[in-house]
This record gives sequence, C-alpha cells and structure tokens, in this order.
Amino acid sequence: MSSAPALQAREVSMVFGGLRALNNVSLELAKGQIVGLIGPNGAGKTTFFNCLTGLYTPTSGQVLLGGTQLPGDPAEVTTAGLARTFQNIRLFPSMTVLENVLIGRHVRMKQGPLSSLLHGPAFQRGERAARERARELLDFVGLSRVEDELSRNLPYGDQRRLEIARALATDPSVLLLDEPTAGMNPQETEAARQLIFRIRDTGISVVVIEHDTKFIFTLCDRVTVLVQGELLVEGTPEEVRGDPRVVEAYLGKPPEEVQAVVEEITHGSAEGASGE
Amino acid sequence: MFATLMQQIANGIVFGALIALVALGYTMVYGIVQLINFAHGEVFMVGAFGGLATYTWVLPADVKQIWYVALPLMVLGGVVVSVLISLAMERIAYRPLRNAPRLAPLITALGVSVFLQEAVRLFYPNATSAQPFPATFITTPLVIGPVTVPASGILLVAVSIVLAILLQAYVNRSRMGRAMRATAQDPDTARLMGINPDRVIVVTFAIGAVLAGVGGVLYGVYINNIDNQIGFQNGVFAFTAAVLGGIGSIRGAVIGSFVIGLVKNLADVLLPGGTAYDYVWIFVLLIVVLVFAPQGLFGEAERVRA
Amino acid sequence: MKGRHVRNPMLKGAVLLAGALLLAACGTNKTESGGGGGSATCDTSKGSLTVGVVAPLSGNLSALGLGIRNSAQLAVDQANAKCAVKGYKLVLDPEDDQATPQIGAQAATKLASDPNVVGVVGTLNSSVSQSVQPILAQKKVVQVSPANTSPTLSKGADLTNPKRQFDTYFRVCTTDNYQGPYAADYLVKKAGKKKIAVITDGKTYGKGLAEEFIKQATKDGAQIVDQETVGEKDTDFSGVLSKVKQATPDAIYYGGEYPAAGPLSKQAAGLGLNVPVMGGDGIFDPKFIDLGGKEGDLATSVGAPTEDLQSAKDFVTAYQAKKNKDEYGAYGAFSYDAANAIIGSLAKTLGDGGTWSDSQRDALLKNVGSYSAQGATGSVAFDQYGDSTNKVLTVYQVTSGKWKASQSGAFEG
Amino acid sequence: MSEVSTAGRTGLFRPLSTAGAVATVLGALLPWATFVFNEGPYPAKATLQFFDAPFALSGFRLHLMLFGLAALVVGFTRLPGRGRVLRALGWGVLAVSAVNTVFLISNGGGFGAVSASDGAFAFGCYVGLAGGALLVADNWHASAEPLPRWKFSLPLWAAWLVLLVSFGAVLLLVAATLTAGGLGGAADPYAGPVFLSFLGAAGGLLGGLHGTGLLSWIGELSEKHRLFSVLVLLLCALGLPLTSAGNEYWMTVAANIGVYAATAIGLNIVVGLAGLLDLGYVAFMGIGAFVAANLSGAAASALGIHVPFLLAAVIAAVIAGIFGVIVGSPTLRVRGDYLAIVTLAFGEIFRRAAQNNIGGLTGGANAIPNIPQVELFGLEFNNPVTIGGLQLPGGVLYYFLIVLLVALTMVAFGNLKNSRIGRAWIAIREDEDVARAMGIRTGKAKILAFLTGATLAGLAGAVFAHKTATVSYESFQFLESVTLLAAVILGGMGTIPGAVLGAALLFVLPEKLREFSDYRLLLFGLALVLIMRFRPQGLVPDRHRRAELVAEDVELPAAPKEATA
Repeated sequence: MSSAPALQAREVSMVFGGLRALNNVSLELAKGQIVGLIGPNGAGKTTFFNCLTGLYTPTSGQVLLGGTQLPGDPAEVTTAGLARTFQNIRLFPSMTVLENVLIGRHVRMKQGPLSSLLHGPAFQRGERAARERARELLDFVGLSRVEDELSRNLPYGDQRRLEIARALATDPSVLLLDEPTAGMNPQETEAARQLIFRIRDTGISVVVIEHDTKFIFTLCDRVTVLVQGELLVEGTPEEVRGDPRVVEAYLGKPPEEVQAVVEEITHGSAEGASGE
Repeated sequence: MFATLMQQIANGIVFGALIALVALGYTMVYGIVQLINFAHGEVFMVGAFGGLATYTWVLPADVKQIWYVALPLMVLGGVVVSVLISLAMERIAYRPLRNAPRLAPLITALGVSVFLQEAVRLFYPNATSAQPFPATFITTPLVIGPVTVPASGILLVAVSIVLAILLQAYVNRSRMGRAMRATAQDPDTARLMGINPDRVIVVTFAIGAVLAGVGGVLYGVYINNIDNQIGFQNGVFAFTAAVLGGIGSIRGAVIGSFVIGLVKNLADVLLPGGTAYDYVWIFVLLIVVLVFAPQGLFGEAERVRA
Repeated sequence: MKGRHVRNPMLKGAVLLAGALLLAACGTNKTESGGGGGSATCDTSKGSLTVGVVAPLSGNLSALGLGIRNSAQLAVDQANAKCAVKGYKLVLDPEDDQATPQIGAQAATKLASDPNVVGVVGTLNSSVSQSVQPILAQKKVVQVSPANTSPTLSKGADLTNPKRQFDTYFRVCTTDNYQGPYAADYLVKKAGKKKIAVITDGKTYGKGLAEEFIKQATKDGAQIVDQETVGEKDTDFSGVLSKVKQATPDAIYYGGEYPAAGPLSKQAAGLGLNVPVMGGDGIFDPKFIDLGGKEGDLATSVGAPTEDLQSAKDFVTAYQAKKNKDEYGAYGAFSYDAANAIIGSLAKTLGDGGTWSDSQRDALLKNVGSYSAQGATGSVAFDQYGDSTNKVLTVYQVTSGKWKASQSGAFEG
Repeated sequence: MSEVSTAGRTGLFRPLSTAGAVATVLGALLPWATFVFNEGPYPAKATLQFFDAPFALSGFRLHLMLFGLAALVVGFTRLPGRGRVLRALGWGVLAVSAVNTVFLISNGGGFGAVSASDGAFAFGCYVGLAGGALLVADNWHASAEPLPRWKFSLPLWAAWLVLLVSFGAVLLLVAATLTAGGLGGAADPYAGPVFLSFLGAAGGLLGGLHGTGLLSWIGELSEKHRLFSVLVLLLCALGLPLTSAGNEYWMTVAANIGVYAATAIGLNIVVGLAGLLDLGYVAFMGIGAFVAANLSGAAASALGIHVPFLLAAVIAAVIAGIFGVIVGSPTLRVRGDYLAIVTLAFGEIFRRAAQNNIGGLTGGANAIPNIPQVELFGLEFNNPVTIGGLQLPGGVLYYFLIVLLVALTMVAFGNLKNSRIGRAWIAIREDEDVARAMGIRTGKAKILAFLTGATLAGLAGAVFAHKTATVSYESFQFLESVTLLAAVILGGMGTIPGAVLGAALLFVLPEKLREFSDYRLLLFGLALVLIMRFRPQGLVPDRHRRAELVAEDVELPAAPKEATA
C-alpha cells in the first residue's frame, strides 16, 4: 500500500451535454503531501473534485485511492477514505456543532438499526467513543467551546473549520478542501494554513483548491494548474510560479484581476518565503 | 369492441381536456414558486359554483335561455370568483410563507383546500349535497360514426386546446411571460434584472385561476351537476397529470392530462379490474413514470450542483 | 417613551371594541322565557331522557347525516308536544361519527355511559354500526338504525343459518335481500328486461343491493350482461357507460345513491344509451330527477306508495314546517320512524308512573321488539332478528318529472 | 433600552395593570347575563347580582376572580418575570371573558343578553374584557424581559418530590380539561363554552407559571432526572383511569388517541426526522389493521384463523413494514414534492384495493366486523375490571395496552433519533447531497425510515382493529393521512412528545366541541393554515427544527442553493 500514491486520478474527463468540462486531467498525490489546484473561474476545479468524490461519474478515466479504484458513489468514496469540504459551506445548519462532526463519524460507526433501537451496552460504548473522537477533532480545529451551538449560528471562519472537522471525522487518508480560505481575513487565513499543516502532520494527504495563489504557493508541496478543463502545468510551487503559461492563462481576466495575479506571481515568492 | 375503444378514446380526450385546464394552473404555479398548490382543485370547484351563482342570481330569466349569451357570462362569473379566491389565497396564506421551508406552504395548501371545500358546503345555499348545473349549451349529442360525444364535451376540448395554445404563446412571447420564465429559472437573478417577483407570482396565480374557473363552469355544463368535492378528486388527477408531464412544463401538463384521460377510460375496458380499478392504474402509471423518469415526461433533467 | 402605552395597538383596539359593544348593546334585544320550550304544558317533573343519534354530521356524508338528525329531532319535538312520555322531557343528543368506525365508537361510548340515554338512532354507514353495536349492546342500549342495509348486521355472516347478532340492534329500513330481489322481479318479470347491466358505487349499500338484485334477476331468467363499479367521488361516468353500452343492455340497475345516479342516467342518455336506470331507495329522491334522472327511470322504496300514506305526507309537511337548513334526504323518514319506535316503546315501558332506571332497559328492549305502528315509511315493526317486518315495497317511476308509484307489494322470496 | 422605560418596567406601581386586575375582580362579581336561558341557568350563575354572593363564585367567574387577585398581588411585587406573568394572566382573562361573552350573545339572542333587557343589567363581560385587555396591553412588550432562570439545585429526594408533584398536577390538569363542561348532551347544555372557557383559564395559568420561570426549571429538572421523569410520566398516564376522566368514554377516546399517536410517531420518523413527506401514511395503519383482523378469527375474515393477539400484532407490524419498504423504494429515485404525490398515490391505491376487497382479504364494502376482543390471561379487554377494591371502567385494559404501545414507540423514536441512524436521517433532511458525501447511504437510510415508520403504524393498526372491533376501508381515507400529518406538525416535528400531543389535541378538541361538529373540518383547515403561518415549529418545538422552520430573514453565508429536485 505504501508504495501506491495516496490518490491518483488518471485522465479524468467529464462531459456535460456538449460541454467538455474536464479533459484528461491527471493528478497524483503521495502520502502526506499537500497539493494545490488552481486555475481561473470555470476551469473545472470543483467539477474535478466532484468527479473524485463520486458526486459525478466521470465520462472517462479512473480514480484510485491507495492503489484501489474508487467506486462511483459518494458514500462509498467517503467510506474508502476520501473526504471533502465544499466551496460554498454546506453544513447541516440546524444541527449542533458536535452533531455535525458526529455525522462525519457515521461511516466509522458500526451500530445497525437494531442496536440503535435498543441502545444496548455495545451501542453506548460506540456512541461514547464517537463523541470522544468528535470532541478531539473539535479541539483539533479549535471549536470545542461551541460544541452545543447550532452550526448556522457560527461565524463564517468557524463554519469553515467545522466543515474540516466534519470531514476529518470520517478518518480520511486524503482530504479535499474546496477554497478553505475564501472570504477569510489574513489572520484567519494564516490559522487555516497552520491547520492544514497540522492535518498533513497527522499523515493525511491534502488537495486544496484555492484562488489565493499566494496561499497555495506557500502551502503546497506541488501545484496543479487547470485552465478550461485542461491540465496546464503541474510541478513544485517554484516551477509553476515561473511558468509563463500560468501568467498567460490568467490574462483572459479583467485588467485589475490580472494585475493582482501578475503581482502575486512575481512578488509572491519573497513574501511567501517569509511567511513560511 | 372497436366501437367501444373509439368511444373510450373520445371519452378520454374529453376528460383529459377537462383535467388539462386544472393541470395548467398546477404546473404554472409550481414552475414559479415550487409549490404544490393542493388548493388549486378547489379554485376549480369555486369557479363552478361561481358560474352557477351567476346563472341563479345574476342572469335575467330571458337571458338564461340563450346559451351563447348565458354561457360566456357564467364563465365570466366563474372566472371572477376563481381569480378572487386564488389571489386571496396567495396573499393571505402563501405569501407570508415565501421563504419558509417547503413543507410549510404545502401543508398550508392542504389546509386551504379543506377550508374551501367546507366553506362552500356550509355557506353556499343547499350545497350540502350535489347541485344541478344548468345545461346552457347545445344538448343534442354529436354522433360521429361509432362515437357519441356530448356537444359540451367538444366545447371543452376546443376551449382547453385553444387556452393551452394561448398560454404557451403568452409565456413565450409577452413581456410578462418572459418575466415568468426568468423567475422560474432563477428568482434572484430575475429580481436583479428588475422583475418584481410578487407581480409575477400574482399574475401566475391569476392565470391558473382563470383556466380553472373556465374549467369549472365547462365542467358543470358537461356533467350537469356540481358539489363541493369535485375540486379534490379532479385536482388530484390534474396534479398527477402535471407531474406525469413534468411539472413546470405547459406542454407536459396538457399531454399528461390527455394521457390520464386515456388511461382511465381505456383501463375501464382493457386492464384487469376494469372500472373498479381504473384510477388505480393512473396512479400505477404515475409511480412507474416517476421511478423511471423522475422528472416526468417533459420535465427538465435533474441538475446536481455541489 | 412615556406615551408608549397609549400608542399601543392592543389598547386602542380594546377601547374601540368596548365602545362598539356598548353602542351595540342598545340594538338587538331578545329575551327568552324561562323553563323549557314547547313542553310547558306537560308534566316534566322527573327530568329529561335522551335519545341519541349517531350519524355523520360533518364531512362528505353530512347531508344524509343532518337529514337523519333533523328528522329524529322532529320526532322528539312532536313527542314532547304530545307529552308522549309521562313525567319526562325528551331531548335529542346528536353525535357526529365522521363516517368512520372509530369515531362512531367514541360517540357510542359517550352515549352509552349516560344513564339517561334510552336509545340511539343510527348509524348511516354499516361499517360504523359494526363498531357501535357491541358497545351499545354491552350497556343494553337499544339501537334503531334508519339506514343500515347490510343483512349481516342482524343475521350474522352466514345468511343461510341466521343468528341474531345483538339483541339491542333493530332497523326500520329493509335489508338488501328484500329490496334487491323485489326490484329484480319487477324489472325482469313485469318490465320484461332480459339484458341488464349492473353498476355500483362500491359502497356497502350499493354493492349489497346490487348483489341481491343480481341473484334474483338471474333466477328470473335475465342475463346480467355487464357489472361495473364507479368511484365514490366520480362524476364523469362516460368510461363506465361506454363499456356498458358495448354490452347493449335494455336496462341498467344502479346500486348507489342519487347524487351519482342522477348524472349517471343523464350521461347514459348523452351517450345514446337510452335505457331505464333502476335503483333502490337511495335514489328515490326528488333530487335524482333534478340531477338528471330521466323519464322512465325506476326506484324501489320501502312501504306503500307515499301518495297513499297519510303518515308520510304528514312527515314531509312537518319537516318542511321546521325550516331546517338541510333536507331530510334519503333516510329522514326512516330516522323519524326509528326515533318514534324508541319513544313509543319508552312510553309503553314507563307507562303512567314509571321512573327510568337501568333496570328498565330489558323491558324497553322487549317493547321495541314488539313495537308496531304506522310510520312515515309505512308499518313499523321488527322480526326476531330486529329487522323491519315492513316487507311492503313500492316501485316508483319518473313520470313527467315526478316519481309516480307503479307497483306496490311484498317480496315473498 | 432607555433608562426611563427600564424604570417604568421595574417600578413597583403599575397603574394600568392594577386597573386591569381590579376590573377583572369586579367583572367576576358583576352579573353577566340578563335572564335565565331556555336550556337552564348558565353555569356559575351568570345572572348573579352584584355582591349578593361574592364568596360563592364558581366556574369561569371563580377563574376570573383568582386571576384578578393574582394580577393584583403580582402587580405590587418585584417578582422576576412580572410582566410575563401579568400578560399571561391578561390573556387568560381575555380568553375566558371572550368565550363567555360570545356564547352569551349568540345563545342569548343578541346583545340584550349581555347588556340590558327588561330592566335587568349585565355588564360583567365588558368589565372582564376590559380588565384582560388592560393587563395584556400594559405588558405588551413583556417578551423583552428575560425569562427568569431558577438556579438553585435540590437534593435528590427533593428533586424527585418536585417532579412527582408536578407530573401529578399535570395529570389532574389533563383530567380536569377532559371533564370540563361535562359530557355534553341534555345534562350539560353548556359543555362547549364551559370547556373553551376552561381552556382559556388553563392557558392563562400555564402561561403565568411559565412567566415565573417555574416551568422551565421543572423542565430542566426532569431533563436531569430523565429516567425518573419518564417513569413518573408513565405512571401518571396509567393513573388517568383513577381520576375524574376515568370513565369508559374517555378511555375509548384516549385509546383512539393512543392508536393515532403511535401511528403519528411512526410518521414523525418519516417526515420529522428524514424529511420525506408522506401523504398516504394511514395506509400502513390500515394494512396492520387488516392483517390483524384476518388473524383474529373473526367470522368474516378470509383466513378465519385465530392467532394470539401478541403474535398477530407482530405479524401485522412486519407486513406493514414490508409495505413500507415497497412504498419507500421510489424514494431512491424521486425527490421532494414528487414523493408527496407518489405516497398520495399509494394511499389511494390501498384504499381502492381495500374497498374492492382485494384477494378477499379486506371484506370490501362490508368490512371485517365483529373482531373479537383481545384476550390475555382470560381477561376480555373491553370489560370493566376490579383490582382489589378498585373499580376500573370498561376499556381500561385497552387504555393500558395502548399507553404501553405509545410508551414503546416513544422510546423507539427517542432511541433512534439519538443514534447514528437518527442523525443520518436528519442529515438527509437537511442536505441530501452532503449527507451522501459524508458517507451516509441515503437510499438505505430512507428505506429504513419508511420501514420503521410503517412497522410502528402496523403495530398501532393491529390494536386499532381489536379496539374498534371492525376494520373498514372507510377508516383510512386521505383525510386521515392529513390528520396524522397535522398531528405531527401541530405537536412539533421531530420531537418525542410532539406527535402524542398533536394527536391528543386533534381528538380531544372535536370530542369536547361536538356541538360545533358541523364546522369541524372548516376549523381544521383554518387551523392548518394558521399554525403554518404563526407557529410552524409546533407546540413543542424541536431544537433543530425550530431554527429551520421559522421563516428566515437572514440567509446563511453562502447558503447552498438546494440542488434542484
């Protein structure tokens, strides 16, 4: 197992009607690695995540987790050890923080209907263990003081962290994060970065989609650039940053944004290095 | 047997035309506000009573004899009552729940349905049991080869098809129609484009009520009696037709209605159980269609957004 | 902030309301006399006794249920006016059964637990009677149904070996096994119809009636060319009628009630099926004709022709004088007779100086069993199963827009 | 909040409230009607003259007097939550006065009955109404006051004692509510208004107690001693036959409530937890009932075999459960509103099939009558029983059986809700796509919801068959499904006591208000509309549901647009 990459996507394509959203995108992720996925809006990043997690069935290509092909169903994928968060936070808004994490524990719990009905000793043990683990994870992401709040009442940044805790509760070997810092201020972003490092340190491989290229370049071991459903560049942050095609890819954007991107790409290395 | 089949097809088409007038209202309202307006069947019912009331209390005795004057006036009366009830229902019961979860307006709709049925029974004179409805139309049936159809049935089919076509044109061509389609697809964007969703919803309810009102009066002329229960049963059929055709689609609702009319009447002669089980077959068909084509025959394909 | 209370909408509303009430106070004024209404001249020193009614007073069937209630009320009012039960005032206690057995059971329990309830008129639905019977029987409360037609209620499931089910249960209406066969004899033997189609509404009354009709008609040599069922709430019968038409019957027997039968007859004619529609007492109602019943349609009804029966005419006159909102409907006259059977037997049981107590219930049951009088539906009396002995049936035919008696007699098996 | 208003709120003297309280007391003493009605004197001597018997008050006037005195006292104290208490009392006074006024006017033939007629004057109702209105108006903004929280903790024995006393009080209140106004009929001609008036008083009392924070405190206490509370509650339920409501009639009504409550709890799993709207739910109860009828040895049943009741009930539950799976299977493909129509279709198919005596199993239009009583240990369940010297009314054994059934279903519901499975259902209700992404096999979970719900309904149906003694398709109409749904919603979706409370109300109200039976359905429809408009979370709101069902003003940050159904 250890020899196989943690996650491997082979030439994944996705076609909606006549629209080719993804075209032969491949990705490889070693154990304990953080890989960034960047690209302009509509490049197909989230579609790619959906294909990995079984929410979409790719038109062609395959996805392997630890060398085993993943089934095409989101529930099975999660059971196999691939967890994700969502670009537009999708918590269970009227459940408490703790319950949200317990939902993540679902796949690792064993109680069947009968056991749930009777609440026997075995059930109680399992339930206690699940709560313990959930509290550990809330502690890990720094939310233990709000475990009884309804998740809808959490501030934005906390909701993002709760989503990560919920995903971690499924005991994944690979974690997919869809724009984990979107809408965060610099302090929160920094905290998120540290959190992702700590997740990595527990042996979980992480794939991150992010618009904030600075964030990506200072976080990831390798970076993949998607443009219009095609894999443009793949390499270390340094390689990607230096690639002229990446700058070009962002040129289809409004002037201010291009300006910002160009600045980030050219100056980002120095700042990023200091940040690390 | 052939004659019976032809006759049943004719019966099915007439029944389908009737259902279509109600189904269009279901489908329009659902398309705009994603609400199963269970009370829409009752709008149809009050339309029929509105037509009867017009005949009983408004029309002068000599006008009652002239069907081409009396019938349009009764239709007008029925439509006015339907529209008023429907708009009141929207304003009082549904609008405050616009942002509530879906279950809330659905249950409200059930409540409104029961309320209207009972209100008519209790407060319309003698409506505790079936009321005769005047046959203000040509009463001699038409005989076409093996098929006999009441003239009122032909009228029903004609009116139903014409109204469906007009509605389709209105939704496709007019300014308001475009606003409706925009609201149906994405209410938020529609609002940003300067469309007033309240107005669109009110117009939608009104259009549904007009069709139901016309349907109610023509139903009375065709069947010759009405009671406070006609809305529920025909409403369930109409809703089933709308779902069958793919709710939200005008074409689907009309075709779904004709399918239901035909299934009901052909089941009488062709399927096991005969007349005792005819509408069981409608529901069986509905379940089968929904299981294999969850969006109905003409509904939009399911979109999953993550 | 100080003016807050005054601006309060609640307060304002209350002030306005109070003002309105005070103003209105001088308006309508109605004083009612003390003591009980019409029974002022009777001796009611021993209090009041109750006649219960269990019938659907709400929902779809309430039209029939309210007719039952009002007719029983008429009987009670008349009894009070005549001082029928010495020393007591009678009151009616109508209870809604919502046409469902479980609510009927609640209503019956409620009545049965009141020691002043002498008897119960009801129910409309046979299935409700099934749940009401054992409850009333346990407390020995007499029940007289105006409308249950299922023979099993009195004679048990095995009709060839009849056994009385509850000795508290009586009915003034005839069961299906008289009315159906009588209609069959008329239609086949007298009217000479040999190809008959049978349509029912699938409910207890209609289905039971049609089944008995079919048995006798077949015995009489007619051919049942088609049997169909229409939905309870159906109004468009074209599908069923087209199928019936294919069998080219020369008559249609309809087991059901007039709200469906009238339109059915009319729609049959609309489809070119111009044959008479016949039914039971459920369609013997002027509304059948209003709703589309055509010339030549037939109905059987219990008792001698109403034109010949003074008591029937009196009932109709008295009912109409009451200005009830609801019509007496198909079961009004039966209900009137049922209530009178209870009241008459009660009067006999108590005699001139009797006092009501639970120990009188056995005697009351016996007196109901031997009750005999002329009612709105003809002679009212009960056989050993509690069924009506009134086997006189009349066939009516729609003639120039009215029901006219065509033949009267008894079914002799 | 400005200082002036704070001071105004906490100041000792509240002129308006005091005036309201005084008016209420006066209203209780003044005459209410100008003459004696035809049906006999109105309860509590509505014609009582001013001060002729001030201490002989009873009925609604006693309630008014007590409320007025309580308001007077509370108005001069610094009781925490004073405003809330006064407002609740005010609403109580208003409700009691309004009910009696409306009735006196309508039954007395106009305003003359409550003002002046033939030289008699009666202004009690106006004074009472004004008193209530003043109390409510003066404390209109009491919701701004925080609900007082009682902090002190009790030793175990004292806590148990408090719980025992509170639940005992609840039992007595329930019994008093059921018997308020009597059975109706000739003996109690004013049963309806007396009952409604009592409801108003009970509501005011409970509201007032809630305002002091007492009820919340007891709630917390019972949460702390959960097992004890459940046991005491069960004991109280079993104790109902010993109260004034312990007669055959209320036992029958309570048994019917229990059957519907158990079914509604099943529906609560499907609708309240899993969020799957089912409009044909009563069919499962029907299936259970028909199965039990066929196994009861009733003469009219097709099978004609007699199986002991407990076994028959289990078989009925299992078969209903199987049908639950069949009906639930389209849920794998059909979402949201489409599911509602599919379940409605199933319900109608069941009804039509039962009416047509499918397979000879349902008796068709003749139903299956004369189902024998349940017999356990030689006891026929409908007979009165004597335990020791205790005479219990008929039907009490069914009542006990059904209390046990409801208790069992409540435990089942509670256990499932607080388990892996229950959380999965709630997750599906909230966001099905995410639930799947979290590893929940949504198809399996939904079918399991239908299976569990239908099983409970089937079990209830088996009891129903024996209790009603007849099983007819007429008991399982569409309207019954709507009633069940209404019970779940009225009580509170997804909560354990919700379905029971909802079913109880939907049965007790029509029973108590039989004289208005003509308007039953009209009011039912209206109630559905009003509940959805003003209290969609139900009477006992679920912590989760409360947030979800109350219309939101603020959208979640980047709230997910629901994937189109």
